[in-house]
Parts: sequence; C-alpha cells; structure tokens
Amino acid sequence: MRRVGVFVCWCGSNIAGTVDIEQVKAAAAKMPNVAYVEDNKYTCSEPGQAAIQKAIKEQKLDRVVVAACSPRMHENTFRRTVGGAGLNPYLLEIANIREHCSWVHPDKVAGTRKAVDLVRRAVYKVAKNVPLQRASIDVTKRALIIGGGIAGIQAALDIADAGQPVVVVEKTPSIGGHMAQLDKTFPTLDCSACILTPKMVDAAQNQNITLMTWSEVEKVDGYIGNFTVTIRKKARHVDTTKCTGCGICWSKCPAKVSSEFDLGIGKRKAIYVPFPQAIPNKPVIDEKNCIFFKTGKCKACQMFCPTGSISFDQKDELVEEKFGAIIVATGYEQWDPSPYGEYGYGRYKDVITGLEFERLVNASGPTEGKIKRPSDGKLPKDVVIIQCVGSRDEAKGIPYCSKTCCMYSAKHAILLEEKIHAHSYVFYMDVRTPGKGYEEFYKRATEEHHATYIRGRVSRVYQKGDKLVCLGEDTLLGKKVEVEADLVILASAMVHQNGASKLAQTLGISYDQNEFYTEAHAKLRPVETNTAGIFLAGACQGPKDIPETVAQAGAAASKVISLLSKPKLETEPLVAQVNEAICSGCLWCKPICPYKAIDGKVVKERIAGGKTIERPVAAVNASLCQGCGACTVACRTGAMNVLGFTNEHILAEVDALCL
Amino acid sequence: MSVNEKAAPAAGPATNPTTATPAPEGWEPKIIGFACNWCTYAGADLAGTSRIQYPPNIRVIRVPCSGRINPQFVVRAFQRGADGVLVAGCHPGDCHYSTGNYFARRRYLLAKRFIEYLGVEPERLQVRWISGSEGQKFADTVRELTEKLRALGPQRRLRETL
Amino acid sequence: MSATFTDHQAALRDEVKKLLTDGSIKGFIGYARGRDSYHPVPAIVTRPDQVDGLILDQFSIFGLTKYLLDYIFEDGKMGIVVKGCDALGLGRLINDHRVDRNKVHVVGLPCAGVLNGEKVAKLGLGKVQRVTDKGSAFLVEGDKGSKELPKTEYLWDKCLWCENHNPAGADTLLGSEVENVAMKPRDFSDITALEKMPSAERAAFWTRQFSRCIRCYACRNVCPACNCRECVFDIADPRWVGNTVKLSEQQMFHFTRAFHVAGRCVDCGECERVCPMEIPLMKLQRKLQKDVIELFGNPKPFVPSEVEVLGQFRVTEDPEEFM
Amino acid sequence: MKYAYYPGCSLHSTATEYDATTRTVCQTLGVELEEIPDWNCCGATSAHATNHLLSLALPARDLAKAEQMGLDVVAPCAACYNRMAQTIHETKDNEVLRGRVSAVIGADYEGTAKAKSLLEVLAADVGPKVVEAKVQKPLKGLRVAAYYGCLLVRPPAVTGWDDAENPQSMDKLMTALGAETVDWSHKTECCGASLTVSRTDIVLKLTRDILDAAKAAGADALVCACPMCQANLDGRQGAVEKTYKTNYHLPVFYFTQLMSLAFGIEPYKLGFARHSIDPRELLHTKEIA
Amino acid sequence: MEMEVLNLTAVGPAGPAFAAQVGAEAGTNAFSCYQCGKCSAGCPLSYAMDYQPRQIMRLVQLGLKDEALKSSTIWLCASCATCTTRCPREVQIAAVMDTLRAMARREGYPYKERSVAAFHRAFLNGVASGGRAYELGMILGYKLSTFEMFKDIDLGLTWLRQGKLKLLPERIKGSASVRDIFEKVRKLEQEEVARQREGRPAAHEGMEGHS
Repeated sequence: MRRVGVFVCWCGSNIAGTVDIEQVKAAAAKMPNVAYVEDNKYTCSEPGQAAIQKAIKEQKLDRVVVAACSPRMHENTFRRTVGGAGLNPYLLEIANIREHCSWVHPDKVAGTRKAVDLVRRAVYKVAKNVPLQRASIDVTKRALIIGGGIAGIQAALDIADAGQPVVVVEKTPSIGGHMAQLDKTFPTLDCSACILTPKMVDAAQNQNITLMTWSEVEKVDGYIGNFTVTIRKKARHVDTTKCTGCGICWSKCPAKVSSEFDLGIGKRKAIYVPFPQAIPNKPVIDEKNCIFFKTGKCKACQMFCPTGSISFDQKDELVEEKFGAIIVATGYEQWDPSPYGEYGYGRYKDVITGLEFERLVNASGPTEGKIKRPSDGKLPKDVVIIQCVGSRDEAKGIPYCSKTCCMYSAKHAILLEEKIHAHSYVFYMDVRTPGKGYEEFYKRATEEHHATYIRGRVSRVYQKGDKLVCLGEDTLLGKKVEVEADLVILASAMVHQNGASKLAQTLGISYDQNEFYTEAHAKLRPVETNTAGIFLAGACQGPKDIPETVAQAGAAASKVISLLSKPKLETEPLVAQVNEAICSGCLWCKPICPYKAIDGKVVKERIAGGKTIERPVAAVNASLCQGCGACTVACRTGAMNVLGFTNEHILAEVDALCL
Repeated sequence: MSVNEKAAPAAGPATNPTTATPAPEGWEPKIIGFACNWCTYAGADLAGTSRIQYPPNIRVIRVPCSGRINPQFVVRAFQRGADGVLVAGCHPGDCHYSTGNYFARRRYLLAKRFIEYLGVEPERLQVRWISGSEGQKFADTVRELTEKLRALGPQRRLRETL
Repeated sequence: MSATFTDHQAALRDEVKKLLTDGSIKGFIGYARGRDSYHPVPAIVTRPDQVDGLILDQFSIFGLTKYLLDYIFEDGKMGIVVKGCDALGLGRLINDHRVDRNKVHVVGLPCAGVLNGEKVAKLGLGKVQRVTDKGSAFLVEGDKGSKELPKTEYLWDKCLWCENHNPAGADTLLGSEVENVAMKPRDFSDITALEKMPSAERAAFWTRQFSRCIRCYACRNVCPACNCRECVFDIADPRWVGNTVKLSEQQMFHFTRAFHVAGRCVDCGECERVCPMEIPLMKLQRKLQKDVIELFGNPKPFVPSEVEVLGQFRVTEDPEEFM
Repeated sequence: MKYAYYPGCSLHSTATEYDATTRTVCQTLGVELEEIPDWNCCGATSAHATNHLLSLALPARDLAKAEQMGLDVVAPCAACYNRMAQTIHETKDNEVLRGRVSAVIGADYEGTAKAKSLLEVLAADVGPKVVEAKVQKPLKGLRVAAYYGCLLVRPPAVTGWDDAENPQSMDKLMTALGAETVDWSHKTECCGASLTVSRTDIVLKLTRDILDAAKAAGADALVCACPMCQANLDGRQGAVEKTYKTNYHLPVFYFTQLMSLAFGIEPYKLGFARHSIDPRELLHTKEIA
Repeated sequence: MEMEVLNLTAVGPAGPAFAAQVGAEAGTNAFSCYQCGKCSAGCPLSYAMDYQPRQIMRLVQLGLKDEALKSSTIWLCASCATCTTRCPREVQIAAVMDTLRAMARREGYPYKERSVAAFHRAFLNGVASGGRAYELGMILGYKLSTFEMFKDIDLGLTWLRQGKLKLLPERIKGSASVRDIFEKVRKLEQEEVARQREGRPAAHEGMEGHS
C-alpha cells in the first residue's frame, strides 16, 4: 500500500475564491492510497514547503500530491521540497487547480467538483510513479550568438570576458546591426557610432570571440550542453586572410547599386562594405549585381586588388560546430509603411521612415549629415513627424505599441532644429516616455527646440506643388488642422526580423502571433526560452530600446556563463525506456525519434531447453533522448515507455478522470 | 452484406448502445483533454492567467508531446465514459521536439476517421493545434465542444456498461 | 490457360525431397489433405518419407508464413510454399525483423486465384478428381459430378483484385509465372457504403458484429502483421483490454488490433476467413487501407515498404485538418 | 460575359448620356446587358439616412430580380453600386437578416447575386488591352484627371476591387484610349453628393477643392464614373467660378463618353450638348472631334 | 457649444445603454475608438460641422445622447466612408452616423440641419409613390417644406431645357410593392419605438444588424 500525502493550496484567494478547499480535502482523504491530507494558504511559500517536509517525515509518506498552480510554474520548486525531505523528487504529482480550474470556472460547485477530479487524477498517477535519478552529461564549453547587433556584441563581450569562447553569426557583411545606422541616440544624444564602434572593435580583437559575418544558421541539432549547429558561410568572393580593407576594389567597381544599409538613399558598389566603420572591414561581392557574375566580363576588382584576395569561384561553405548554449539576438526590422496608401509612402519621395531619416542626418551617411530632401535636395524648413505609423493599428498594421518611436521622434525634432533650424510638427496620440531621463528629453524637444506637438493622427498626406499637405485634427482643440510640410517622417513600427519564424522552427523555440520569440516567463524569466540552453536578448523578443537591449544582453550572457561554468549538466530523467523482456525487436520506434536516440542491440537469453539465443531489441541512448514519447505509440506491444508519462500512468489518469 | 456477415442476434449485453435514450436530468458532458506540455497546456495556462472563462467540462492530462498521445488512450477514454475527447498540440513546425506533431497529425488523420467509422459521432473527437499564446482559442475550443456534446447527449457507443 | 496448383504438386514433392535429403532445410511447411478434398490443412514435414503427404490443390488458401515464428531460434533453414499473397505476408515478417530471410527457403507457387472451398463443397460434386483452368472459370470434376465454376463467383474476394499473382523473390519457382493482371479493380464500394450510413446505423452494424466476438484471437494468430513477441492483449499490467466478454472490451480489442495493423496489412484476408463467428474483419482493414491511399498518397499500402506508413510524414503534403 | 443591367434613376433623367454611352461601349466590347425588368430606386443616401432596414430592402428587391435572371448585376452609378454591394456584404453571412429583408420585400432574396460597378467590369473583367484593340480614334493630346469619387472604392471591405487611396483602373482605361492621365491629389475626395440641394454652399467648397487640384495638375478635363459627381463638378462649376472668382472651364466627361468617342462613335450621339461646360470646344482644339 | 459643465454621473445607466444600442445598430463597438482624430482629419465635411466626427464618437462613448442627436454633424455627413476606410480601430464611423440620423428622426429630435432632413424626406416620398426617384417632384416638395423658393432656379431651368429633368415621374409596374416596403418598414419602426419606450430590449433587426 502506498502512503500518499495530498497538500491542497489556497493560493491566497486565487484558488480558495472559487474552489471549496474543505470539500477537496474531504474527497482526497477517501481516495485510494491517500494517507494524509493538509491545506495551506501558500504552499509554495517557505512555511508551506516546510509543512510538506514535516508531513513527509512524520506521516512516513512515500508519495506527494500538491494541488495548486500549474506544474509549469512550481513543479521544480516542489520537487526540491520533496527531495529536501529525503524522498525521491520524482515521487510527486501536481494537480493544476488554479490556471485550469479556479481562475477559469467562476461557479464554485462545478469548480470544486473539477478540482476533486484533478486531484484524483494526480493521486492515481502518483501511485504509479517510481523513483528516478538525474543523469549527468558533459557540456561543450562554447557559446553561439545568432545576430551581431548591439545585443549580440554585448553578450559576446560579457561571455568572452568570463573566459569562455563564443561564436557570433551575423547575416550581413558586418556586425553593428541597426544601431550602426543611427546618428544620435536618446536620451543623451551621444553619437551612436562613438559608443558602438569601440565595442565592435573590442569584439573583433577579443581572442575568445569568433565573428562569422555573411553567415546564417542552417540547422540545429542536439540539446542543452550539446548543440550541433550547421552554419552556412556564404561565399564572400574575398579572401579575408589576405584582404587589408584598403578599399581600392570598391572604388574601381563600375556597378552601382542601391545600398540596403542606407535604405536606398545612398548607393554602393557590387563589391562593398556596408558602412565605413564596418567590422570586419572586408568587402563582399554581391553576386546578383556584379557584372562578372551577370555577363562574365569586368573583373575590375581582381585586377586592382593589391593583395590578390578576390576569388570569383568561392562557394558557400557549410561548417558544423558544437556549442553548449545559444543566445538569439536577431533584432528587428522597421515596418514597411506602404499599406498606409493615405500617407503616400513610396509615391511621394519626401515621405520617409524614421530609419531613412537617421541615414540622412548621419554624418557618415550618404548625404554626409546634410538633411537634404530626397526629391530636390533642398533643406526642409517645415517637417511633419507622424507617430504610430503601423503601431497600435489592428486594421492595416500591428496591434502593439513599438515603445521606441516617441523617443526617437523627439530626438528627430531636436536634431532638425539644432542642425537646420527646421520646425517640427509632431502628430501624436500619446507621448510615451517611460525611461530614465526620457520625459526631460521630451520637455527639451518642446521647450528648447520648439517642436509643435499636435494630438491627433494624420488622416492623409498629399502633394500640393512642392509641399506635402498633412491633414489632421488637433483633438485637444477639436479643430481640423493642416500643415504644408517640406518633409514628412513616418515613425514606422518595430516588427519581427524577416524569417524570424523559420529560425524559431530551426531552433525549436516558440514565437507569438507577431513572430517575436516567446520568453520562458514574461516577468520571472525574460531572457530564457522554454527550450533549455537557448536564451534571448534584444528586440527579437519584443520591441525595446538600446538601454533595455544591452541590459538583456548582459542577463543572457550571465545565464550562459553560469551554464558553461558547470563541470557537468544534470539532465531530466524523464526519458524513454525499453522493457527488453517484451520487446519484439521490430525497431519501428527507431525512425520516429527526432534525436536518433534509438538503435537496435542484441541480447543473449537462455530459452526453454537450455539453449542461449541472441535476439534484437531496441535500445535508448538516455543522453540523446528528450522524452517526447512519439516512439511509444509506434510500439504496439507497449515495451517502449517514457518515464514520468508511461502508458500505465496515462491509462490510470484516464480511468481516474472518468470515474 | 458480404457472405461472411451474419445478422445473428446480438449475443452481447442487454442494452443496445445505439438506441438514443434521453440524457439524465442536469447531465453535463465530460471531456477528457490530452494537451502537449509546451504549447496547448501552456495555452490553457494562459487562458487561466488571462481569466478567460470557459465551461468546466474538460479535464486535461498533460503529455510531453502530441506525438505521445496514443489513439488507444482516446478509445479507452470513450470506453470509460468520456462524452468527448480533445487531442491538442503545437502547430506544425512549432513542435518543441520538431517532428512529434507531424506523426500525431498522421495518426489522428487516420484514427479520427476510423473511430467515426466504428460508429462514434464525428464531433466527439476534436483534434486541434493550439499554441502557447492561444489561450482564447483553447477556451473557445472547449466551449464549442461542450455545446456540441450537449446537443449530442451522452456517449453510449463505446461506453462500458457495468 | 495457366497451370493449376495440382499440376505443380509433383514438382513440389521432388523439390522438398531433394532439400530434405541434402539437408539444406530442416523441415518444410506445406499443405496436406484435410477432412475432404475442399479443405486442405497446413502440414509440416521433416523427413523425406513424409513428403508424399504434401498436396497442392486449387483450395490451398491457408497463409502458412506465421508458422515460421516457431522456428526463428532453431538453427538451420525452414522451407515453405508461398503464393503471391503469402509472399507479401512473409515480406511483412521480414520487415518487422521477426523472420530472417536467410533462414527460409521459399518455394514460389504462381497463382491464378484460389477457389472458395466452402462454396464449392456445397455443390455436392463429391471427391474431386481434377481441376482445370478454363480461363474465366475452373472446371471441377468430382466423382458425383462436374461443373464449370466462374472465377468471379467462386474465387475468394481478394483473388479478384489481386495484382500480385507471382510470389517475388522465391528461391525456387514452381512452373512459370502467370499473367499478373487483376480480374477487376480493387473495390472499396462496401466500405464507402458503410461510410455513407448515418453514424447511429453504422454503430448498430458494428455492435452486431463485435457482440458476436468470442475473443478466441484466431484473427491475431493468423495475421502476419500481428507478430509481436508478447502481445499487448496478453499483458496483465497495464491492462489495455479486459478479457471479460463484454461489448466495450471487444470494441477496444478490435480497434486496437486494427490500428496496430493500420498501414501494415498485406490484404491477405486470412483474419476474416478464419473468424469462427464470421465477423467481416476485412471491412476494418480495408477502410484503413482506403484512408491511407487517399490521405497519404500511397497507392499500395499492402506491399511492405522500408518505412511504415505511420512511421513517416510529409510536412506540407499531408492533409491539414486540425488548424 | 453577361450582366443584369441596373441603370438607376439618374441614368434615366439627369444622366441619360451616361446610359446611352454605357450601352454602346458594352456592345462594342461584347458585354451583354439585360436590363432588370421593373427595377426600383436603390434609395441612395436618403434610405440609409432614414432607416437601416429600408436601405437594405430597396436594393434587395432589385438583387432578387437579378437572381431570378441568374445574372450578376452591373451598375454604372457609383451610389447604386455601393448600396447593392453594402446590402450583399451585410446579408452575406446573416440568414436572419436576409430573412427579414425577404419578408419586407415580399420576395425571396438568397444573396447569391454579385454586384459590380461598370468601371470594374470594363477595367478588370474586359481589361485595357481589349479596350485598346477597339480604339479607332485615339484621344491623342487629351490630358484628363480621372476622378473616382468616394463610393466606387470605399469602404474597401465592401468594394475592394481597386485601391481605396490611389485607384488606377480608370487611369489605365484612359491611357488605353490614347489619352494622358495626370497624377493628382483629389482622386477620391468626396464632392458632397446629395448635399448639392440642401447645402449647396458645402458642395461649392468641395467641388472647388477638386477643380483646383485638377487644374493645378494641368488637366484639360475631368473624367468620372458617377452621375452625382458629374452633376456637381459640371453643373456647379459655373457657380463655383462665380463664388470663388476662379476660372477652370474644365469639361467633365463620363468615362464611357470618352470610350465611345475613341471607338469612333459620332460625337453628336454622345450627349455633349447636355453638359454645362461644353466639351466640344476642347475636343476641337485637340482635333479629336 | 457653450462651456457648461457636463455631469457624467448624472447620465446614469442610460449612457452605456445608449452607447451599446448605437454599437449594436451600427454593427461596431463604439468603445474601441481611442480618439485619435484620424476620422475628423480626413472628413471632407468636418470643417462645416459643429462637432467633429471624433467628438460624436466621444459623445456616444460618454452616453451624451441629446448632444449627439442634436448635432449638425450627423446630417452633414455625406457617408463617403473615408473615416471607416482609415480608422485604425476598424470602427464603422459612417454606420454610426447613419444610426444616429435614423435614431434622431424616429425619436423626434429637432433637426440641426432641417434642409438636409427635408431633402431626404422629399426624395423618399418620390420613390415611395412611383418606385423611382422623381427629381422635379422632389425639388418642388423640398422647396415647399424649406421655403427656399428661388434657390437654383437658373440651374433648374437649364436642366429642364437640356431635358435633364423629366416632367412626369417614371412609375414602375411594381410601385405598389415598393410602397408596401415603405409601409412595412414604418410599421416595424413604430413597434420598435413603442417597445423601447417600455424599456423592453430591441426584439428584431429593424433596430440593429449592420454586420
């Protein structure tokens, strides 16, 4: 006979509010194997856990059921509690009577009846639990960071500082990310390049950091501590060991192409570095626009290259590397405002996005910092800045607030006034300045730089002569207003990186409906994912500004450092297990396993008549198996089971719930 | 009817499960839910944290992956008296174990048709992909299934008569 | 007019005698005379002198491959005679790693269709003297009379749409291959008829069938796809299916067995033929075959393949109904 | 290609030239029109300003007739087209509402018939290439501002066949005829429609904005696809010039008039005499007619 | 609008009830509007309105029925749907204006823009009698009810000369069935107004259902 202890939690009023704790206790007492029942206001609290440990010892309990919140919340907490009392931590089951019951069923009678059923399920299941031990596996002491923006660079520097090797994979030819495109940064207006380039140079010179630019992650196998990642190093057509970055090749290259880094405002050559301070300062050849690749002629770059580093027949290279941990820092994209037909983006040249303005005002940008209108190059006198373009718009854009536009629009207003004494009209709905020094920055924009803030969304922008007429309503006055602007800047929304969901599927991490990656817990574990060993930093997890991004990068780096500094890693024991006595050796489980953890092996056996025979059976490599259980269903005879979720367990749970 | 099929009188138990006797007073359909830990169970938790109300007719069993849900568990649930079963997991491509739900999809494309073929009303077994951020969808699925089952009445086709 | 089974009887006996005497096989699994000339029975001979007991007649429908399971741990080879459908059954056992191909000597028997012994016996033709193949019919001459039996009426259903008349990969072949053409296209009309029934009516139909099941497990014992070392129905813990004779246990048994064989059945029809209570079990398997063909674009699920139907998937082509 | 033709009240009174040229253009392009027998007024703005059910019932009676004919409806007038599209849109997934409308009109309205504006049929279904092939006298040198008005393309959820902010279908048709179109800012700005009777001052102001924009864009004339807009832009142009001391002298064509002209139909048949701003003078100077 | 103080609590439960009823009839949720002003900015008529369209939505949200139904805005709205097309919260503002106009008329509110209401009445009278619009009759009817005898005489004459105005109305064969439509709708409306006065909920579509 088992001696099961059932601990029903009040969770303050979260459970007790709509579940009758006494009735649940009374019902639990009558369930098979239940020897002890107790309730507690806050079972997860220190006294709550102490009460469990006391009961285990005094009542000689050999199994524990905690009826409280979701196992995804506190299963580990209560495993440590039970372990602390000398009982194997896996002789524990959780009944989720909060998220799956009290919080969603207001009717107390039905809620209580369901809570009793959920407790009975846990009691029937725990009776079938067996003690399990955690196995330990070794850790590859090496980290991978996907994305070379400020998040990736900061995380790489922190990890390298802790003496652990790290590889940064960056899709574009240079690290730096979107921050490299910015001119000044709020709220201190210090120049983006001045604070970013030193970090980029540190990253390049740090022995522990390997930069793999112009490369992408192709495939990820394995699991925490033992990831095997295939990286595609795209053909650069430049031998980086020989190239000195002297720049003769791109000065001689005849092919002129619109520069992605300058968002089409500036041009670049077919062989190019995206921006002057690029790290590594080694060019790549853009096969789509290179005259040689198109027509087989030209080869100017090769002719003029003093170090002979150009090689046209270089091919993509697939490299396989082993890592213990991965940080995803792939950043964001600016939303393309073309769905706003009424703002004429793409139709009127002088309607530009915030990032495009950053390139205009940037001293190392295509216009050397002169804010020249794209249409006729004149300096704008009146500038309209439209907030929330795409953001907070379920109809044509995205439902959420992009968090950074209010601040960078205030910055643009200040820069416009400071540099060319232009007058900014900022059409806003709310000016959100939540950070330190942010409200003061907004005050400067209005008081010192005389930006006119008009509360109301612009309905339409149209060309009239060489002016752009913006129709709005000053909702504070209740009057229609019109501004004839020389330049219109759209504070366009911050959205997910292109192909974010594809990378998530490659990594096996989840993402939300806006293709931002889902953190393990919104408040308590913001930089971890539900996939052990994979961490998040920066805008790929949701819109955020540079201070927050750098903070997250540090946090993710510290998680990786603590993971990689462990000598061994303890793995979950909830893996597949074969009952060799009844296994027929058909091996139909083998093709199911995504981790290739199952293989055949031969066992020797004496059979009737004294003869020893050899027969094939399935064998599970416990360190590769992640416990998904897909193989168990292919096993007709039930020889293959998953510890913690065995056939016996689930059949018992079904029976318990159907009583 | 093929030559092998005999119309011999039923030698089994007295009550013929297909005669639709009306549901007892105050009857509430019972739904057994199998939910994968990484997506649907998390979605159900999200419905909880967002206080989305839905009928209390479902009891959820947590499994590591939808690939773990053996169709025999579903028939067992019907046998033990469940009126409806929900099998739910991650959207294809989102599986934490990368391929678990692809196998589940194949198994349940076949099993759902086969269970209906054996005479269980189609609405009783619902298979749905519900992600960790679709708390509302989880609640709606439970509500829809409960209403359909109320209309259908108790499940008697596979139920064990003691 | 292809040869009938009996024409190969002598050749079979010589082959078996040779194999037994030169020791290349330890025993041979074939057919012997049963209670009358319409019901042959399986026979296992181990000595040359017993070989004359082996017969081949147009009623030898029995699938013999499952007997091989008794010899997998014996050393030395076993011989067996296989028709086209039996060869698929043998393929199933081999793919399931239950039988080692190198420990079997396969004698292939080209087959133009097997007569349904129960039906022919009712015609009262007495002891059968000779059977000749007239193309669209078999002429059966018995001591009490003779009759031309149209194949479409007197062969087993599965023989009509069989596209596997010649056993592939046999070590020795009796006579020469017959024309491998199906007499009529594979017919799922009875399945679609059942599918179209309202669910209450279909439930009643299956209740009538399953309530007759006496759980004798003959269907499991004869099925080449049901080859587990320890069958899940014989395991006490966990008790997947109770062994009381109760309708819900029978429903669970038939669902479980059918689903275990889903995508693996070789369409040999033995389960239905051997069922003492005459439950139309092939209506279960052919429904699964029909769905596998429609859903997964696998035209011949009954031919054993490298990977099981349910052991693989297609990311985009597999139908998506669960969004 | 066959449609149930719904001319609407204006095409039988103030805009008969639009009706006539519609028929000739469709005939030339092989679009068969069968007028809905005994059609009734769609209620225009007044119905939906008075009672919602009335605004659905009036178009529904015509749609029900089209369903009997087994044809989709084509309506040259933007307002009629919009009212029908709105009725179809609202009753599409709402059997209860469709039942109530059928009860009120005393006939069976199933919501199966679709409604298209004439411009959509000619620009999308027929298409500029087929139109270009039929052109005998290209409108060389004629610079027009294509004016769509509001109801043709708005709201996109109900109409949805051309861009609600910068529609191009009429522009493409005009270029197919050999004319030149201008890119201008007031393509879809409302002209005030039925307020022309009750608040003429408003219509004068709105039409002035439109005429200003067209003139600023260097157009010789406006071309539109709605009798209401034509009446305001053409009929009220004199009053606008007087009130605001401006000078436009911009003729306002129906796009079917220009198509007929380009197809070689004699100008006198095109009802130019019924325009307030006589277009014939412009056509002479451009040696088109 | 004078600057008197609006006591919002004094509006009581009738406020949210009004907002809910407008939402139901217009088939939209008045509370989704976050007062961004994009509708007023793009409205071609808002320059002539006493309340901006956004402010009308604000009055509906706060349940200030009288101010909303006495405004000129609901009559000057030419239902060009620019607002509905561009609303970031997908609020059907044009449908709300329709609903408020119909509500003002059936509950006997004084019209701020009498001439617009008069025009609609005159237009519909023509349609009800002959099944099709009758411009000349409509203009005469309009002039009688607004006493604007000499307005647009010149335009009227030129249109008559150009044959743009038919002297006699086009009566359709089925004009009886069109009259029947008007009759049924009026009866349904009266039943609904009576029901609302007794506080019973709106029974049928007549009063709501823009889908």
